[in-house]
Amino acid sequence: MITLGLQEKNTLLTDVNKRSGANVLECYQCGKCVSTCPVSNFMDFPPREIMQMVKLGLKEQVYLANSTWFCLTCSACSGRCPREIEIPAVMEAIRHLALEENYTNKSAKVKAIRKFHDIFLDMIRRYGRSYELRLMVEHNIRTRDLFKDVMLAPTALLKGKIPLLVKPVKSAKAIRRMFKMAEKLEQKHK
Amino acid sequence: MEAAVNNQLVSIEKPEIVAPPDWEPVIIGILCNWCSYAGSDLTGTSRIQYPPNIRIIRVPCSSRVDPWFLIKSLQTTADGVLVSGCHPGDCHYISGNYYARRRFLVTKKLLNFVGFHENRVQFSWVSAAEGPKFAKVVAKVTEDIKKLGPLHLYKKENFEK
Amino acid sequence: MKKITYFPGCSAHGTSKEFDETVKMVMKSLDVQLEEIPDWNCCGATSAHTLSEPLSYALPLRNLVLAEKLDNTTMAIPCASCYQRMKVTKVHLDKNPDLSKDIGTTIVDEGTYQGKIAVKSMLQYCYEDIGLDAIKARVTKSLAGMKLACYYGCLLTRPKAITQFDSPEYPMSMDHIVEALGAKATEFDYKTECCGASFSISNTEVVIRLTGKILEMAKESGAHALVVACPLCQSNLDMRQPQIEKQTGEKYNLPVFYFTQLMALAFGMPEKELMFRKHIVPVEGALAQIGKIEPEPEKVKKPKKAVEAESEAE
Amino acid sequence: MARVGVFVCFCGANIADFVDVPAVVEEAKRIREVKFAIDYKYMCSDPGQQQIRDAIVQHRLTSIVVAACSPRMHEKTFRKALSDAGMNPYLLEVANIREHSSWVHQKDKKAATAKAADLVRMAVAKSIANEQLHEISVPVTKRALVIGGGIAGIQAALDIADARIPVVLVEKSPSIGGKMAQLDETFPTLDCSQCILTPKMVDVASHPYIELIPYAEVLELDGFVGNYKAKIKKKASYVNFKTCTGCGACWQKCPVKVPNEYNMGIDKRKAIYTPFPQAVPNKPVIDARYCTMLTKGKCGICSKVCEKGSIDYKMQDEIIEREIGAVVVATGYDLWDPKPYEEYGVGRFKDIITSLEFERMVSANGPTNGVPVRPSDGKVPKNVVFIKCIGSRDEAKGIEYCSKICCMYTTKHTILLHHKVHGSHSYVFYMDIRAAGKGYEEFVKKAQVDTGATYLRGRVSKIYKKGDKLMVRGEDAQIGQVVEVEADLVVLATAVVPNKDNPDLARLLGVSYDKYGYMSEAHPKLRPVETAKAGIFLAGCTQAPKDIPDTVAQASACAAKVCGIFAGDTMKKDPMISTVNKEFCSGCQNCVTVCPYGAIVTEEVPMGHGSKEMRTVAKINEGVCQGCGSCVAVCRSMAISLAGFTDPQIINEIVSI
Repeated sequence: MITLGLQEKNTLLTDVNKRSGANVLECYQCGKCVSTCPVSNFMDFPPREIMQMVKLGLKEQVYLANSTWFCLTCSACSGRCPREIEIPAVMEAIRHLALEENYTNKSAKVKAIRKFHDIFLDMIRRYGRSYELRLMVEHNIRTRDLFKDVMLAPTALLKGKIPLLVKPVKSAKAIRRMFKMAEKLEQKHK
Repeated sequence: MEAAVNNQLVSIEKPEIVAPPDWEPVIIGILCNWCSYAGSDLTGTSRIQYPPNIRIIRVPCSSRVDPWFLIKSLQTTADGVLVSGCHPGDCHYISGNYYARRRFLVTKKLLNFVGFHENRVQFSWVSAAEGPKFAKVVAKVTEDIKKLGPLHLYKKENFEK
Repeated sequence: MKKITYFPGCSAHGTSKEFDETVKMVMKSLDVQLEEIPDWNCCGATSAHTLSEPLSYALPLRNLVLAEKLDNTTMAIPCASCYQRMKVTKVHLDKNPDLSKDIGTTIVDEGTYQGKIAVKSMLQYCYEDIGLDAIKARVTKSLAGMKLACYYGCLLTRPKAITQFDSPEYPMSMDHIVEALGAKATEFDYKTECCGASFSISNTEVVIRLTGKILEMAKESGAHALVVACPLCQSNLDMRQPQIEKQTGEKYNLPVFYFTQLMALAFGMPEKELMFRKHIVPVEGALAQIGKIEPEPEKVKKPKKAVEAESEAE
Repeated sequence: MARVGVFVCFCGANIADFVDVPAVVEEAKRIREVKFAIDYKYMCSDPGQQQIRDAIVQHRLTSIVVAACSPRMHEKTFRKALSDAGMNPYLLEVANIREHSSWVHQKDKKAATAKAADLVRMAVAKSIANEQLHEISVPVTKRALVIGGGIAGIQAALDIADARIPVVLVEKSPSIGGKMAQLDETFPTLDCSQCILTPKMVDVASHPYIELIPYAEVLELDGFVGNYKAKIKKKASYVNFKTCTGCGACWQKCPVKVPNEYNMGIDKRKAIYTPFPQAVPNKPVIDARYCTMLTKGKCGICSKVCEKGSIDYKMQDEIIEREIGAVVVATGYDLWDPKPYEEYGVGRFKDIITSLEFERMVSANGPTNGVPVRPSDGKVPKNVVFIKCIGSRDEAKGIEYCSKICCMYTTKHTILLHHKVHGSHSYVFYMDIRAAGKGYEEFVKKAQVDTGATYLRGRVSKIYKKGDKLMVRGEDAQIGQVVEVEADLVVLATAVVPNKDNPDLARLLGVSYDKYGYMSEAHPKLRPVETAKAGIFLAGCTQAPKDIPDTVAQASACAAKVCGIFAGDTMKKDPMISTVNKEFCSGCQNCVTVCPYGAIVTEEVPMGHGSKEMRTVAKINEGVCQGCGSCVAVCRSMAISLAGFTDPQIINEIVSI
């Protein structure tokens, strides 16, 4: 059972609205987003329920839900939302807020997704461009799933789908500066 | 060109007159019965707060407003005047607010010419449904007039003595 | 000769080399010169905006600034993801100029953002700037006989406020292009359903489910092949197809072409240069359909009480 | 010397909490002309009014100031109190110290009190200049104009005519009946729409007090309540209704087939046609857009087969005028076009139809003889999906409001489907079931329990084709899962939108309308059928979406209002109008130009007493003048004054602050 307290203490709602630029209160629970979303059945809570939980201020549940990590930002939901709520922006705001407040979803799938993004950004930080072979190998190593997609690798390599080398960006300084700035801005939010 | 003409005349605005600290401007609001007066009533029923400086006079239509009223107000009791009518196209009397607008612009030019700051008299459209807007308009006018300082004091000093 | 700025994107050197190559071939034959942005960097893709909002604007901004230096009015981007990150950044910066102050500090060496270049996807550029007539005029080998399901994915037309191109629900631009090449576009209801894109590596299960459904619907529509305009869609639909077939037990056998490959083919360029060998799903079956024209079916007698859509004079 | 009485109201706590009422009274007593001032808890109550009445007599007061709520609220109440005490009611002034002071300056009691005292002083000053005024009576033309011949217009016309008041009923299309004539059965009683409507249509045609003008439009409305003049365009029907017997030979032989609007384009009608068999009047008209004789000058078959020689290809539009006293607007509604729902494939899939199309199909006199069929292949559907809120409650694609009737007609459709197609099943995607009305909730229960319709709570997100079925995908929020329904036919409950001609008509009538195009009532609760323009009333969906019972009730309410206006031979009118002082008038005629009502004319008067030389002066028609005061402000010689708002009154207010 959930006990609902004073709504004025619902900082989750104000935080999410402020960060996303959307107004979650506009949601009238029609569920069009849920049946639109290609990954709603992989989510702990589909978008409609996330909206209601934000309204109720269930901070911990919202921050720990895998929903925000599964959102593909395909914008199908917001394009169909009768109240024109930018649902992907809401999802992203929740994800960023959760990251800043150190809430981590510990499920393997979310971990894998996070790992992927970490590796990807890491690669950009180093080379300024992405490098698919390394991405796949490193992801497999870090998620301890060494043989995943191993069947695909030979064909892909043979067909020249995945290059063995990457040409890094020349002005690495600029890239490094961006990462620093991003970190600084994120610190500010905290 | 206009500025040059203004300079030749004695300006009515005297910035050197300093308002006493507790000075509050008096503003006369002339509102049409059907839109703006109803709108100001709605501000009341919605309990939207605004500065208490305005004194409202009801007229049937903004086209009833004679330029004389504006001049008389500034001459005797008011530091500023707000005239408000229905939105263009929504006049209860079909076209009254258009006449009002045109007449107002001419009057304003005249007052300007004489030396009144253009913010002393203001015009707005407030419909019967725009309670919040009325409060905003009044707040803005009050602030504008406060910035301009007292007209009344000036008059007392210069005419009564 | 027209000149436009070209941003190939990281995948152009890897998974979507055939896209990059055929874009270059097609543009050359359409008298458009592509000027590649010097020393471009990755747009940050999904990962940047997943983890860091400032970064997701900073990375594309550098490319935008570099692109503007080239002094062309338009930039065309083949990769749908790069296109969207770039366009989102552009729209966002144009709306909030303050933002470029914060983020702009990181790219002092490159210059400042002016906001004067138009950002378009390669599909949009072909459809809007080159136009169907010019494409039709270049066709030397009609693709008649081929039935194609045009798949747009999510990033090319959505969100409408950002892309300002075609319908977000049932776009037709690519359909019109392949019809200009002589092929027939099938009625394909899954043309804008997401393929799972960025989960390709991290969450394969999701991708297989979503992609499987798309393949099923494409097959259902009677298509011989799929046409795409996005490297991620292509690799998901093509590379994962054998895996999906194994799981569902269905045989789809749907090669996945880039629309520029088909343009090049219809423009009469040698098949060898179109890199069909890079495809995982063999293309021969689909290509063999060219020239096999079915006889027009006899006009089906309309049912007596059916609605007749006749233009009403209004 | 004026003797003013001031009455300050507490309005319970409404005023007293934020304004120091006794202080206002004290302040009022300091005014020289104020001979009596008092406060009271509720001035508008009977004891409050009694105090006013008593004071008038005891203190020989010459004018009264009530400081209370807005004059828009209780001015009439207090005026009545004055006249009860034998005083002219127009010697009253109201100081609005509630809406303009206590309610809007709740944080500063001192300032609010000072302002209230100022407002009282202004009112006292104005009241001193008040004059005795008397209501004006104006003659009334006892004839009503009803615009629109749907159920609202029919009901209003019959009710007014039954009170023996002549009615002119103008209908745009060739027959009256409106949307209700297209319905099969009506919720929640399932009585046949035709059976209850057609007798009323016939009554209209045969009523001695109703002049029915079909195939016509109102072009102009001049004048004012009780004395309007309407210009009506009778569109050329190319058929002489006087001689036509309605035998039908013409439309049977006509070779031109066009989509039939009555059946939502599902079947065809001819270029010469009567909209439907029960049409009133049952006379055909030629649709000039399609008739080849009119467009190309070839054919002429109808003329040849007409035994009465009623066909007249040379007929022209005719403009007629009627003098009327009141207007009822009953223009009805249109249905929203669902094209923006691209995710549903509207326009691509033939088997997605609108509710009214479904209604026509299940109708006994419909194009498919009462059996719904799939437009794609003519097969009878088994699984039918109904989707509600198409366009309604959808800011992104349609309109914000709830269309009010869709929940109920969809319920009705599930029941009708169950009756007409054996073994069929209905799925209803809904967001809420809004069944507030007599017998409505019971009706929904009947659909859910007796016919077993499956209700799924959620908005449909996508429809796609699989084989010859339509797959309808939506969330069932009850179980929190996404469901897909295999449908043979999908029926969209499209939103109700105002008649597209409403804004144009509203402008020519001088009535306001909202952002959607619905005409605006004078007060949403207390004056729901009146418009802000006296003598013009609204019935049915002209004002907002509503169902048949509400429409009929509103139409009858309009009739009562119209009869009220016509109750006497003359009408009482507010005396707040302009008058000309002929002595001062210079005859410049500026006032004539600005008067929006054409109420000012000129007359010739002698130059001086007994002089034979004449001069031109302005003259105001007091029946037409509405009291806006435009003429007063433009009068250079100050010859015109507006009663109730004279220059001395307003100047007194200004200088007294």
